[in-house]
Amino acid sequence: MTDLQPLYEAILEGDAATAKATVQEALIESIDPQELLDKFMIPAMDEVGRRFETNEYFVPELLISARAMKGALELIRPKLADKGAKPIAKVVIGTVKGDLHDIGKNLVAAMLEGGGFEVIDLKVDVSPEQFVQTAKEQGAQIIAMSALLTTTMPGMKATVDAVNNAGLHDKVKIMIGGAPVTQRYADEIGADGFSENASAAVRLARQLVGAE
Amino acid sequence: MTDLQPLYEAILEGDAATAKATVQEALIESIDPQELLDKFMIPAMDEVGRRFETNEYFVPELLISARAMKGALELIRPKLADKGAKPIAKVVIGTVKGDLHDIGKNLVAAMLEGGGFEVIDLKVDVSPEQFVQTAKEQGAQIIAMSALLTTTMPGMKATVDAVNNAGLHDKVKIMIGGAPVTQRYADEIGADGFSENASAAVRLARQLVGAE
Amino acid sequence: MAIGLAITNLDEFTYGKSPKPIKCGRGVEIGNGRVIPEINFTLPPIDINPETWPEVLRQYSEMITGICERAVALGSSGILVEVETLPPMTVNPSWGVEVSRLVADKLDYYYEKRQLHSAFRLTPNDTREHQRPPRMRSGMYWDGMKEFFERSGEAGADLISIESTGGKEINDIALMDADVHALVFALGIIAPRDMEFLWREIVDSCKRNNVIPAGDSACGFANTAMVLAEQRMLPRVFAALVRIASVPRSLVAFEQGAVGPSKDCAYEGPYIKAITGSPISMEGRTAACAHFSSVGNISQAVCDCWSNESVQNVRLLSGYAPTVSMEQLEYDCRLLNVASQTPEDGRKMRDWLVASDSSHDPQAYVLRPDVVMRISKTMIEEDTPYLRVRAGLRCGLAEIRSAISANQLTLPVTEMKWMDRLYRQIDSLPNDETEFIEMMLPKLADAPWIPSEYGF
Amino acid sequence: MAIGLAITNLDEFTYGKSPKPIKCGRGVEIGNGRVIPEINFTLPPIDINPETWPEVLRQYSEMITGICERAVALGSSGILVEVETLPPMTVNPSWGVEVSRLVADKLDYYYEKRQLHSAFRLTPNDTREHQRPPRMRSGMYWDGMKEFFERSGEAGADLISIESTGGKEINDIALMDADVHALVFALGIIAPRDMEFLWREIVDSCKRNNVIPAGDSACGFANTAMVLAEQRMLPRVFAALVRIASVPRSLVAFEQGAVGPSKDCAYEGPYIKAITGSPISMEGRTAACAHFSSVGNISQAVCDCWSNESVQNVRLLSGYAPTVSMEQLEYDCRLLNVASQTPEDGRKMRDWLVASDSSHDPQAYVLRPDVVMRISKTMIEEDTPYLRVRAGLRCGLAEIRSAISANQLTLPVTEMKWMDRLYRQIDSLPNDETEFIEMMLPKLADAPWIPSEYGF
Ligand code: B12
Ligand code: B12
Ligand code: SF4
Ligand code: SF4
Ligand SMILES: [Zn+2]
Ligand SMILES: [Zn+2]
Ligand SMILES: [Zn+2]
Repeated sequence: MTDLQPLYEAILEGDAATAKATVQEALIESIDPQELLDKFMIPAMDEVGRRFETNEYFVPELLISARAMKGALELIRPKLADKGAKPIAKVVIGTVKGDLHDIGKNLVAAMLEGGGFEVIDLKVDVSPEQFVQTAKEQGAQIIAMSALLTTTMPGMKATVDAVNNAGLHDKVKIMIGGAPVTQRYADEIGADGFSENASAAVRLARQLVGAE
Repeated sequence: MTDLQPLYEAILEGDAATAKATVQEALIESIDPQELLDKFMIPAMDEVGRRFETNEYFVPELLISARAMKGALELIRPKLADKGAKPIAKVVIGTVKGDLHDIGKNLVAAMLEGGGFEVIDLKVDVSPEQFVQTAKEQGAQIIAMSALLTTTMPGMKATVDAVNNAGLHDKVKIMIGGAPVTQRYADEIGADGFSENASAAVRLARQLVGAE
Repeated sequence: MAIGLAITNLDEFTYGKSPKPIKCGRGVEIGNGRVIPEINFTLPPIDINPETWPEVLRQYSEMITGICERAVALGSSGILVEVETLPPMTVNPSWGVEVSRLVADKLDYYYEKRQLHSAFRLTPNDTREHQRPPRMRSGMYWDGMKEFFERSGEAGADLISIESTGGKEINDIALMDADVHALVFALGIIAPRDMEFLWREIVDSCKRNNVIPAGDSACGFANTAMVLAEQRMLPRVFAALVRIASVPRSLVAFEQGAVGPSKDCAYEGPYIKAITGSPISMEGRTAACAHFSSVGNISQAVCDCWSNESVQNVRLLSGYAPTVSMEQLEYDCRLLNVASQTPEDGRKMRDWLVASDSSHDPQAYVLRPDVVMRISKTMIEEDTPYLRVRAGLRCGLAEIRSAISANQLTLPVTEMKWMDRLYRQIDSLPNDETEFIEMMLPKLADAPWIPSEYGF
Repeated sequence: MAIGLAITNLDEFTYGKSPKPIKCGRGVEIGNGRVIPEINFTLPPIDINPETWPEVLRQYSEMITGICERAVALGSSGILVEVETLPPMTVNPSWGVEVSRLVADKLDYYYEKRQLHSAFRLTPNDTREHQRPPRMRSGMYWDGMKEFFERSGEAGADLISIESTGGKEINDIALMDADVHALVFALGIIAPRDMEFLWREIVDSCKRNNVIPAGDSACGFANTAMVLAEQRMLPRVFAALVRIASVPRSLVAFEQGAVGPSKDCAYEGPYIKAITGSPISMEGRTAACAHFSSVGNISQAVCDCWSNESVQNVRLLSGYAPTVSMEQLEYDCRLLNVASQTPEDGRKMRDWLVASDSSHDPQAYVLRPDVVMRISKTMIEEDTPYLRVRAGLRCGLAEIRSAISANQLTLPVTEMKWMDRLYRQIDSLPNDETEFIEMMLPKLADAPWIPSEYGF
């Protein structure tokens, strides 16, 4: 039987080729894909997350592991029983109107994907209307907005208002972030959550959809 | 006839004794008190104000001149036709609940008095109720509040609310000040005016009662 | 009573080093060679009441966490953290204790997990003047203060300070009128009496609780004058004299058993250090967030801790303001400590700090280490606070006068006439304290104070 | 093309002095012996639209008045004021011109009435990336920028800068993956092409308007990496290499005619100064309000202007934050200028600034004046930006490596493995630029950029 420890290691090290090869071999040997996921792949990503939070890993390592995970996942997803494979929730994310700072937003998006969410990335300079329309069309449970400029922060309030006016706020939670944003500001404009950084953003998203 | 230039000089120099003596002599010689006021005393205080604003005079000089003015004024007031002697308006002033910083408030009070207002000084640590009650009882046109602590600033809002609740805001204008206070804060809580310093406070008060 | 200065050699009067260093808290040494940052912080606009209390605690937690994280990231060798309570926390000491405990616990955490050395200075307010005229030795305010001192151990304090206000009722009047006689009565007669009473209590309480009595600040006296001078409300030369006049008062805390570091906002610190040898905390350009001043660099010349005075927890572009202050203080201390690796170089740095400010303003000039030593010496040759204040004022004004003649100090033209006015007032102070008191009591009969609270 | 360094003697590489000083504005001299403050400021949270416009103007007026008043009160010998516009003000240049004019008029007023010397740096944004992928040489954004440059005289500018972003599309990818090849493509190939295009336009426009072309900042490249490293998202050693890699790009502005002072946030400034001899503006601990960094002191070592980067107009306990920054900068400059009254002493101060930071972080280490000179030299021995970047990276990594061996620099253990990774990537850069381009183009086929905008 294939030794599966290398799958764990490969994801941890961000070695996509080895990760995929190991998964393929295991599938040929008819090993339960659910077991691959639960015993090796998810624990590997958990360890990646831990290392990132304790500053042993940097973003490039995080991203490369996430890519290895994604590659391996694509191979087993068709074989998995439906239950395990469904994303926790759909998130529509973007930077607000006028704001082009997207590094933070990209990290949050990557971490959300790694954390099991389906992410619809509207990229930068997103108007309130675009947020609302996409959330509606895609049946998203979360709208996530990022702003780095104090002059674009009001775009967050505009979006919250648009969500309220569209009668959508009972279906969609709104989370916000970015360097100048604070919990106080979130409260003030009626957003449902704020977090300081990308890891906390995943925890927050889980809380908002009641997954934690 | 008495040379009246010394009256001007005495007020400018804060020499209360000379100021009073000159006024007394002039009154004996039946010089028109209104002329004393308009030609010598008020111009002297105007010059004091100018020197203070241009940093030639400091507070002690301002206060001592104001005292000389007051002494001289007490002598001529009974002889003046009513019209010239009425104060511009009544101001109730104090520091807000919990705040003991009163130097700024004292300066504002002194400048308002020098500027022709009647000032009712409630001193420090004044509750919203006290402001409202005194303003009502005395028929004041202005409530002036000072706060130096960020933790006591909310007392200003409480007082504005109390004035509104008492249905008094159509009769009384509210002005606020103190180092942490801003125009923005004044707007936020519904105060009618804010000023940075004591000289500007007098101009503001005049504006608020339409005297300028 | 001190007979000589603790520091007699100008070469040994420098930053980071004091004759009586202190060990405290979690591995912190003060005055033993290195300057350390003293970081202060306070709430943004918020009402303090039972409803907002959880938010108050959250803010303190946010502030101290940000500070510790930054100190660790910059590899700080140790920090002094001050919490100066806000009045409701002293009136209700349980609140004050809760906030302090929260901060102390965080410091413990960062010491254990991240090896951050730290000490914690707790500064309860002097709330006695919440009553006007103030009652100094009884009543609910004084009871609250006493309770707070007694619970300082429970609160996790390593050091206790206060910015006491006894005598300020008269000092306020003196400032408004630039009246030297009232000033001397406030700072030479009644303030020292209150300091003696108050600091005996504090030192006793500290002994029982194993906390270090650190020192007092003449903030309500001399910094009020400084701020007013900065706003061009008072002549700078008068503010400089108020600073000197505040020294004998602040010294009383040390005579009663305080050991330093004196309070950051006690700009009279250099005098205290010269006289007692205790380490001092100072603030200057890094405290511009709290008040502007004309002593931004010179205030650093002989400091042992270097502080930001106080900053509100507002969001700046990089992060919260207290974290920003932490970074600035740490870099400033790094620079001082690198420069003082040899005594000659340390003195060079000190002298640059001095030279960069001392000619611009008499308030800066009277912080020159040599001037401090000369004025301190004439003061401690006298035996009572009154005579010390008188001697200090005489000497101080003479120093300023000769500095102006020697072109070592420029004074705005508007202040020139004040030199003579102040001289005449100082010159007319009698030799005899009793005579002075008898002269002043009737003049102050209408003032908002209670003479019996000062033993009259 | 430069063949030798403008500064060849380490002793002459110091703060306040540069081989090519500049006179500008209202009696200001830069790089001629004294460091002067460069003060920056921006709006607090506010939407910019026709309705809020009066409030925007009020805020700028409040900020610049507070700054000038404080500079006068402290007796400043001269200040440099920067207005970095916000995007709506560049997209709509009339707004930008109005704000700038307001500031310039205030500076005129304070020059005439209060003898405050000042110069005004105007920094329009690079708004071209408002379109994604960005169009660099046409379209409404580029038109707005060109109009703004052309109206810089009308706006009252004495100097023009920009923080241009050509090539950032690829640099962003490089940062996320810590990918040296993508980094070199961004900073060695496409960014310099855009700089050449852009700065030719700016310099031409400056000539027509009698404004000084000052310089560009690799802020969007290297400061992004710095901020990410400070947040522990990227290895510090990688961020240090990004800084070095940004030098050839920023140099292009000077090759096109810029004369300095380079932008405050261009921490690559020391390289620019060594190579071109132009004065530079720098920022460090005083810019903690804008971003935390590990170069708080060393960044000051060879500066000619000293800046706070940017602070919002928020109220602190003493006054507004821009006024607070003004005070801090002025005191810092006073100290530097007192210390440099003799060349030996100035170098002593410089060396302390350097020593206090350089061993803590590779980003600080590569700002050591001697290291800067060595790396700069290897870079300018090459003829093209690509080869310069490659040479700089090689030399930089070798410097860092030997500093670690010599215990002159400590690196967190978590970064040690990165040394080899980065070495391998740098080592595999081909000699031939065309070969490198051909290698990279297919890899970047899906990236969000338009190759033809860079002449491909
Ligand atoms: C990189 C950068 C740029 C790059 C952007 C590159 C890019 N592709 O994003 C460039 C150079 C293009 C740039 C341009 C500008 N910038 Co810029 N920029 C920065 C800088 C240095 C770092 C931002 C960054 O990427 N941080 C790293 C990321 C990882 O952190 P983050 O974004 O905060 O995200 C984290 C958290 O906030 C959170 N988070 C973020 N989003 C979200 C969303 C949700 C839902 C949640 C839960 C969490 C969350 O998680 C993230 C990961 O932990 C900051 C300085 C600073 N101190 O932050 C200035 C800064 C934001 N920029 C500033 C300015 C002024 C500008 C310009 C206007 C400059 C100019 N005058 O031209 C332009 C504006 C362009 C525009 N229209 O948006 C100012 C803003 C000032 C103000 N008044 O608001 C700053 C603060 C710099 C300063 N100190 O002055 N900038
Ligand atoms: C003097 C002073 C004191 C003295 C007060 C003496 C007195 N009799 O007033 C003493 C020492 C007692 C004191 C005590 C405290 N203080 Co105090 N104090 C100051 C200081 C140094 C100067 C204030 C002052 O008098 N300024 C001079 C006057 C002339 O200016 P002003 O008050 O701003 O007034 C002008 C304008 O604002 C305007 N104005 C004022 N009022 C009004 C009203 C109207 C209607 C208008 C139109 C205009 C206007 O006109 C005035 C003249 O131009 C400030 C520091 C600072 N940077 O301001 C701190 C400061 C206000 N104090 C502070 C603190 C924390 C305290 C204490 C809580 C300290 C403590 N922990 O015990 C206590 C609180 C006591 C209490 N319950 O109020 C903080 C506030 C921090 C915060 N979070 O809010 C400050 C900012 C110091 C600091 N940097 O930390 N303080
Ligand atoms: S100096 Fe400024 S701040 Fe320091 S404490 Fe006094 S008031 Fe209290
Ligand atoms: S460094 Fe910090 S601030 Fe300076 S400008 Fe870049 S972002 Fe733009
Ligand atoms: Zn204080
Ligand atoms: Zn920049
Ligand atoms: Zn900048």
